[in-house]
Amino acid sequence: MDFDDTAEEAAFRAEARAWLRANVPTEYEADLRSSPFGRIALRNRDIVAASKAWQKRKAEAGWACLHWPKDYGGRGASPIERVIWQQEEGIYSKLSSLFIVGHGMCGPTVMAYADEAQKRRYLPPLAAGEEIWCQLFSEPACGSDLAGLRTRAEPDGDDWVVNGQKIWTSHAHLSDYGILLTRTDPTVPKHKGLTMFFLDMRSPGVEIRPIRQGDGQAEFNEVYFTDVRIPDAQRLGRPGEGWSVALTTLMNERLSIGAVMPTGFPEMLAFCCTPGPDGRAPVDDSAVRKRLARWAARSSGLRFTAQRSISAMSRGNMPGPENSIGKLVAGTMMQEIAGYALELMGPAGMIAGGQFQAMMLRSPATRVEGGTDEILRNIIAERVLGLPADIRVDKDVPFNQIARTG
Amino acid sequence: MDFDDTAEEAAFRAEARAWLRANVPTEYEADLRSSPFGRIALRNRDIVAASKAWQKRKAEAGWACLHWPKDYGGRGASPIERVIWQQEEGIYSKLSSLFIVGHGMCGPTVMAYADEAQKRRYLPPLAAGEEIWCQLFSEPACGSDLAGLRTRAEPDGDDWVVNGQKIWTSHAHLSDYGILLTRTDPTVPKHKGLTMFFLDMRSPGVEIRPIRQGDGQAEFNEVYFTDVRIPDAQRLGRPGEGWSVALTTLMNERLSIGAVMPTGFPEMLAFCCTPGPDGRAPVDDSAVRKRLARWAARSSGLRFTAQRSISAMSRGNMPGPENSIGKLVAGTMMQEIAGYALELMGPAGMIAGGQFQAMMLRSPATRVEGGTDEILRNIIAERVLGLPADIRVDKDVPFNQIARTG
Amino acid sequence: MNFDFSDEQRELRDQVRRFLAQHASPRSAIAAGGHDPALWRGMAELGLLGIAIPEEYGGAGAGYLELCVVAEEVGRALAPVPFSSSACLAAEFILQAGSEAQKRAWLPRLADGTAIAVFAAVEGVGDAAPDRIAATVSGGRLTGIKSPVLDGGVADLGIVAARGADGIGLYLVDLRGAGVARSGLDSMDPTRSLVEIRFEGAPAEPLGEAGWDTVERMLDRAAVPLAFEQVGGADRALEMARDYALERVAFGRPIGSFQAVKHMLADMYVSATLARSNAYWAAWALATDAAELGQAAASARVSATEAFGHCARNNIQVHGGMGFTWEFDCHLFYRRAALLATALGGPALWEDRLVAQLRAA
Amino acid sequence: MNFDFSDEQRELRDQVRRFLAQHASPRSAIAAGGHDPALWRGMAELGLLGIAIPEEYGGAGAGYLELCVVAEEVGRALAPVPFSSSACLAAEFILQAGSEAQKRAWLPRLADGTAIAVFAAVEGVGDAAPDRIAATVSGGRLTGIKSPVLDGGVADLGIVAARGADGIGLYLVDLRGAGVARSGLDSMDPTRSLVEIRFEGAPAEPLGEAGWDTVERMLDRAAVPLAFEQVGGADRALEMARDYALERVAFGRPIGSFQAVKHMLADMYVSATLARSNAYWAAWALATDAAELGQAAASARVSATEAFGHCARNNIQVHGGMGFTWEFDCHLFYRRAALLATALGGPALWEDRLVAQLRAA
Repeated sequence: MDFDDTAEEAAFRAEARAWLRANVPTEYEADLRSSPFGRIALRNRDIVAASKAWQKRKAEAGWACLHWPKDYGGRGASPIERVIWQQEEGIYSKLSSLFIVGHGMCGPTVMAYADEAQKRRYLPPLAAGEEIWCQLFSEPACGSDLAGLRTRAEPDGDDWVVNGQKIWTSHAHLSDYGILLTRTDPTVPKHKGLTMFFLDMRSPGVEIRPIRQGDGQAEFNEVYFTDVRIPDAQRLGRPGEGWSVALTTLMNERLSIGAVMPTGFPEMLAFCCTPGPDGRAPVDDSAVRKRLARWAARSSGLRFTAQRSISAMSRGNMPGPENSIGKLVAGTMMQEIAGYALELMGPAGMIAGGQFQAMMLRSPATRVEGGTDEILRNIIAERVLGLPADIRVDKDVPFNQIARTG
Repeated sequence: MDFDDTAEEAAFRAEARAWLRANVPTEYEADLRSSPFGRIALRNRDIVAASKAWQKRKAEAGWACLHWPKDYGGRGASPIERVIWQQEEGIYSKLSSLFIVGHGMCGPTVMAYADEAQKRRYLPPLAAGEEIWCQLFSEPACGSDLAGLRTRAEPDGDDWVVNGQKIWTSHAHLSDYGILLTRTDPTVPKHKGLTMFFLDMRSPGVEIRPIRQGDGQAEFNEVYFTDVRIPDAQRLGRPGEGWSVALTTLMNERLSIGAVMPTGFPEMLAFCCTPGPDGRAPVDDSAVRKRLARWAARSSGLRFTAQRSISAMSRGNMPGPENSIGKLVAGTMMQEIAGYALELMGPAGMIAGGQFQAMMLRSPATRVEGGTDEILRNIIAERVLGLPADIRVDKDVPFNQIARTG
Repeated sequence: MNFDFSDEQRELRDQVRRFLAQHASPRSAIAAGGHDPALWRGMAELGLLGIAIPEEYGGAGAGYLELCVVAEEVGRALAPVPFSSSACLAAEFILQAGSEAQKRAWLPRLADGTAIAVFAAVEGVGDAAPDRIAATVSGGRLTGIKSPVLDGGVADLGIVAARGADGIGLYLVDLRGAGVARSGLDSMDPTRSLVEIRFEGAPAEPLGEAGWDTVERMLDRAAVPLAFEQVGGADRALEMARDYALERVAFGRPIGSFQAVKHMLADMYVSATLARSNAYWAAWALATDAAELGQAAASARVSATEAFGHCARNNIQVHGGMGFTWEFDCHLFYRRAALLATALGGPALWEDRLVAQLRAA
Repeated sequence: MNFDFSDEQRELRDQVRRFLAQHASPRSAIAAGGHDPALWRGMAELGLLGIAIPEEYGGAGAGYLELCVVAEEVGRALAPVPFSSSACLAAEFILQAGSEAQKRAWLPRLADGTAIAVFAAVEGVGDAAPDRIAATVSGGRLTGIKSPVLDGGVADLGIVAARGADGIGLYLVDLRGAGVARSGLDSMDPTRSLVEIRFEGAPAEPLGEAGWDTVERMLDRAAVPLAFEQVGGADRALEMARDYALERVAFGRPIGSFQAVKHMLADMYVSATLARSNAYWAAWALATDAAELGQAAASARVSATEAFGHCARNNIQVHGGMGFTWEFDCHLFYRRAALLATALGGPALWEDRLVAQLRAA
């Protein structure tokens, strides 16, 4: 058990560090550090332009999408090298949020299912941040129950014609391409009638509308499809195989390990240790200490659980569903922390705009996006502990005969 | 909204108080007050004998089973009069724990299903504490899923012959009679093949063994039936109707309102307010105050929820499943309180025998007996909030084709 | 012995519920700065604003139980009006502590809705406490900064805690008068306004005798209807979640058939019920001036804050992604829960008050 | 970078697990007063009792990581032996603070199991603290009462905290010698003995330099393997619950198919996993004498206490009525969890230590 690098790891780290020292856009450092939870803003430059520029610079030097093959714009690095890179990139990784979905989910899906020419066409610009991708899976009527989606794709000559609506699509309005899960056969059970495509987000009939959130932000979009034509050549996997293609996509989500979800704990610790005008700090109160200690232990528990995952990966194990722990714990913890911070402020907690107020309003989304707390507990129970799946009443029923909302 | 008695209520209270003042066995008062949670012991007299004597005295004066008809040993009193009686009887009601099951569940079932001669034979001695009754429902393989019971009763001439095993039977070893739920037809779905009887607990073939609990006590028994013969005349309800008879029994359980489950809060408050040798009391610590306040609010919440139930009853409403709240909250709360008290004691908490140590060891049973926390949440969700029942895979399946443990 | 509201009080509740269902629109009040003057006038016309104010001062003279009934409905409807500030707190302060002249001057106007009054004690971070009050009154002039002041953006009269010759006391200040400057703050609950008020020699007239004890006794009284407002909000959040759980289908069945959702809702019901029972106790204590009012008020407040927070949070969770959109009302209840949790002092203050009462009892 | 036990350490774990599965029988130790001498001898023969004691003092000289591996298995098997007292705490105290003569006198005997040593600091209710220690040493003689002393019923040597000429210090006392009287206490966990020890002029020899700081540093070191013992118990309780949930059928299906049970188990897995990760951190800090040892040890202790309590409690709940019978082992884990929660000081002590470290960091 040790945190030291092997000789190879140390060499890799030195190389990364040297390149970073010479190349990171230090002009954004202060803004990146002070960005409140979930919102990155730069004073002097558009965040999209800055993100693209940084990604491009990394790609040109071979530091983009480290674990992808070199032929597709990556570096062919090991998982542990990827973690080292993340550690060294540090605060500047905040500039990559625009690419997380594309690099983490769309790219691997394209890599697994597209033909060679397509891979050479689409992956390098994706790696280099020249083109942005989004993922079009969720729908208003199906959140946790993804396979219940209704967006139809019907064959028409060499094309498919798509009609329907997607929701919760991050960065749809900035995206050049998207991967799209559709229903191509409603007469078979729901998991069997799905097909995956990728499409040009500027195709006629695609309409994007931002979703205004309860916290006033708009991080996600609704995307409407009206007679949108997609060439059959942009199908990923066979017709009816869409569910297993989607599972590939979602499985890759879990590969983004090593990164610990924000919990609000460092902010809370700092807040509690800061004395007020009367010289007393919240931490002087034993009720506050009790809660801080519990959160501290959960926080370090998450950090070292991630470390254990990295070690498991470096031994060749796939990161498992046990990583669902991270979001499950972090989401609830941030909501608790924010609520308690507001309590400690007394009536001043009613004033919006502070970091804890922002966390308070944003944290409910964390507990839902990318899998609700309840779905995550199911995943842990079923895939880690081996408990039976929930009873499924819709499993062998043709999709068009399943009960639906409303 | 007021806590004052109406004129009639005040008169009834005065009468009860006067009788009690003249008749309560004050010689036990100190012992009853100091009895630790769940264990009543008298220094100078056998608790069973003392309980029977007190019950007998009450019955002779018309103060037993207040809401039963006079013909069967009761008083024909209103629900609110019953509550007033409980309030006035106070600490001495601890002497009634031996009769709770008999008066609260067996008696009402006999009253609803036995013939007139049986009611006149069995109910008055039950009311007077001369005969003790128990309830034989649960089995090792069926706890929450009561209708999954397997004890067989097969007709043989004018008798039924019973084989099987019951468990969690309070006071079986002290009981004269019991009500017994059996399976008489395993070829029909499980709720449809049950039949209820009452039997003499001294019948040949009945064997009673105490269950040693995790806390070292033995409040419950296992009861084994080997070719026990029960006359058909002691059947309660028609063959196959046992489930609805049992529901009558269980419904009556809820009538024992007004009584608030013990939570350990008064003991905890006293403990926290008692200064140690250094003059400091736990309550001087703000972390302790925070928890005390939350428990205090839950505790008064339970008390006044019970008051609201009483008011609803006095308006003629049946007490509903919302009373499940009491046990759900009290059980968890006692476990929390006991655990925290032990924490506050530090290593001295490791020494068994204290009141909180006893609570710590007993409270897990509270969260299970008479309905687990999970079953209670289901009851609240389904019967109060109107949410759908769990999906039942065994509903229309013949009992002998249902999956079973092991 | 009857621990429930009377038939007349239940009728009042139904009437207020119907009225608010028809007229209260939290969303339209957001743009208007957190107040709906038309709704306020409507409530005044129904006699709701002065429901606990004696008839001699222009009120309906109904009583505190009725006040609690209305407060619960205000919470349930998320009504964008300064009911808790003006009709519950300020009216009660003036009624309890005011001189005859002050009562005659202000209570009729609070009752008919032509004046709105608010309580201004806090100065920055932390609950109000004597050693945290820097505002001073000298020669009848108030100087200092109060922030945040709930509903302060729409108020005419301030009841301001400040340090005078005899120590901390309460003062009546005309907020439309000289020496008063308000600046708006961004409110966690945009259906209720929040401001900073800067007093620079504003004319101030003492309300009652000085002493923080008096203030605390007043706060106990104001906490009771506030707890009802929270209970109303908790109940409505629970209802919304229940309805959605019955309607929304996933995996071929209503999500309310999954135990995870069922049990979440059962727990919400439990905390809402305990809060309601404590609130009833406090209402009884307030109406009868019972010795246990302090304990009952603190219990109600602790319990209601816990319940509203819990129900508002889980209401969003049951709604999933939809619960997080601006279009669904879930976030408005969540925001209101956060606002009311610290209005009149945060949980720690009420927890400590409750334990102090238990020790004294 | 490898944040896991090595292959050799995992092999050791498997070996110890097999050995304990075969030989540890908590139930049979209950009648014997909370200790199994045969098991203790077997562990000594395998070199487990002196696994972290250097070879020069008769130990295996393996290291702290190995000590933690063994401690986890002791917890998982609910082994009825004073491993945490003697092999983890006392051996480490003597190794860190003892004179060469003391090390030579005692470490070989602790390693081969012929002597058992325990820590005696507490005197009645409350965690050990300098102002709560009344026992005194004067002229090499100890007088005072220590209660409760964990594993004290089977111990030969006491490491006793007492007030001497230079303040609070630790003293070695032969518990089989003169001036020592023990009386048994009823233990929450009857597989571990608990006694009161009365010292009346018992010969006492100083161990290391006086000062409470030293004691605290020692406790940090002893807390790490103790956390592993808790993690082992938590993991086993989770496993038992999982297995029962798969096996027990109700309503025609395994109870583990109900979300209420699934999610309870998922939450147990979460807390057990967080505790394990913290324990690994602390083991690394102990093995490398890292500056963050204090923080890591407190984190491990806080996390492990929470996890073991949580898992032991819910294990009973999953087992329903069966979980509450004497025959099922559930209550033994629940009792052990309660015992270990306050051994070495209760949660509040470790929470405060953790926060103190965070503030200093």
